[in-house]
Amino acid sequence: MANFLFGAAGFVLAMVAVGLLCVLRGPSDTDRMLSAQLIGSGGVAVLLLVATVTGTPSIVDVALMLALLAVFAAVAFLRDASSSQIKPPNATDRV
Amino acid sequence: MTPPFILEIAFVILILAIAVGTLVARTAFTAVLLFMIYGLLIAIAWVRLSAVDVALTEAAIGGGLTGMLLLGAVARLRESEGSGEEPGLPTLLAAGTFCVLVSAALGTLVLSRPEVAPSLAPMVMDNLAQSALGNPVAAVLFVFRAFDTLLEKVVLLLALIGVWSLAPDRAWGGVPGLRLYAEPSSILVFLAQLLPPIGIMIGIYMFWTGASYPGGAFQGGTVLAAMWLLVMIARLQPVPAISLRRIRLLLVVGPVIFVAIGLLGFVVADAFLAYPANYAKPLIITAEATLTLSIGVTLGLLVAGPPDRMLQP
Amino acid sequence: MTLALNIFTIVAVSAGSFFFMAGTIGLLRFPDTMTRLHALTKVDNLGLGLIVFGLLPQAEGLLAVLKLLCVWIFVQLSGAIVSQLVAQLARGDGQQR
Amino acid sequence: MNSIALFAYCGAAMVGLGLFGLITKPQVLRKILAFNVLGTGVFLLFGVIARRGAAAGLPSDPVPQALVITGIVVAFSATTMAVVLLLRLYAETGEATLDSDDPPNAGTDGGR
Repeated sequence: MANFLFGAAGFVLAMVAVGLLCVLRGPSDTDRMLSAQLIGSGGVAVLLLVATVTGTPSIVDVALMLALLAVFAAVAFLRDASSSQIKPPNATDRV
Repeated sequence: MTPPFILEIAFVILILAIAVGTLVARTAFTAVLLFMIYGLLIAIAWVRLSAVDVALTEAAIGGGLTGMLLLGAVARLRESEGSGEEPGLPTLLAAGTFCVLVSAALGTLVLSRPEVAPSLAPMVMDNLAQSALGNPVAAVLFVFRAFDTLLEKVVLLLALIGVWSLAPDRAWGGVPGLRLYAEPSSILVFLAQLLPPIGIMIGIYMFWTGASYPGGAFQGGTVLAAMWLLVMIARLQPVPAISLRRIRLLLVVGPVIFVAIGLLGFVVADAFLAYPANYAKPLIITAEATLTLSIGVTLGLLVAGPPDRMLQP
Repeated sequence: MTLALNIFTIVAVSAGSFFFMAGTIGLLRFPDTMTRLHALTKVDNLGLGLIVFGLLPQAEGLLAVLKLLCVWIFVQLSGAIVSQLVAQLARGDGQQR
Repeated sequence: MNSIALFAYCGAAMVGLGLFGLITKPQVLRKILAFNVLGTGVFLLFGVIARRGAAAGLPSDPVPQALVITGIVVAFSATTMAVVLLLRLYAETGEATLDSDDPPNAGTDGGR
């Protein structure tokens, strides 16, 4: 069982690596952010699998923390994207 | 070679690839995004190193708060992207050689071990019962090296003062220039109403469980800060002016109570930050609870940045 | 009994991993942001959901089960809301161009 | 070669990478990122030392762990400070790089 769950964790990690290509490829910033979210879910899954294999329940807390703050990061991105969409870049007097 | 070990090799290669990506990414946005993913993977690395307390801290800081801070900076710097010249080939080569040497030296040094690795773990375990805490890392943070922890909070406050002091004169004491969502969005408002109650519960859980299991004041405070920022970004709550008395009070209440308990140590025990035998746990919990609150407010304001406008009536 | 539970775990976790793969491929292959969003939500809901589901029999104690479910519900909720916001953003993008 | 040694090499490589970025990248934001990569590398090395000090029934020496937690907090404070300084620099000069000694006005047309 342990080896199977480790294998599953490895498989999800491989998917994370592929997701990384999506981050590099884009093409738009929104797509990159989506890939990052996917990697976030992958990280949560890996942690849950590792927590079960090693029998360390506190690792689930780390997964919980990641899940919570992944939303937060997504909101940060959406905030910047939305404000650059509404206001033209030269609306505020810069430089 | 066992299957987990092969997996770890792949994992380490992945981490290093992302680190390289962070440095060479074409746009600043991609670089920051990769850095956030890097933080996530580092948290998993800490789990593999059996340091769950550190993993929690890294997950909270590396992925969440640092990400928000840097993404905000990227959005503000958007026009200046691509400026700047890479140094020439000789410089690159020299720097590369130097860095490879540093890496090689570090790798060799860390592993060229004395036969028995030095460790303070037995000492910690011997004295753990006296600290009334079940989590050895929390015991080190709040009992054996409490002075470090106190100074760490002071560093946070100093950083905040540093950030504030970069405000233009006209905005001093005003409202931090946190970037908000462009216009009120009902979906985001829903998220900002739904998430904070759960988040605050998780924050309190982190601090409470920290006494016996991995967790603690700092991890809890980070979650509180994230929730507070979320509410402000969704425009549910206004960003407070930094001159408000209650904000200042919240910022210092944790460190002040910690210092007070430390001074109490002179009277009832025999040294600064020594806890009297039977009251150790309640005192530590009190200090931690107020610290969690103060850390939350401090981190939130650190991310919010320096004030850039006066309070509008 | 243990065998049955183990088989359940293996099946559910494999299925979850499969959805992770499907989602990742979708992210790579789909032509625009909206369809990629669709791929992402599959991973969040089904991929992670099935893995959590599969790990439940291996969890020790009620608290561990609750925490696992918490993680999943959490990712569900936030994923749904974030997808909404991204979709709104992507559509706004299209209209402006 | 075991998993502890593996993470030691990983940490050492991260320090090198971070240092390289810190030296060669002209954009300040990249320097801040590189500095953080360097920092996590150092923390990871310390984590390896902690892991090697496993004793008394603990999987890892708690004292270095506690120090690393403190370190992460301080590194975050420093990063915030650096980012705010960078934003102020940008607001004052319109530049977000440290690459040239030219007065800021000369750099705005993008070349020489």
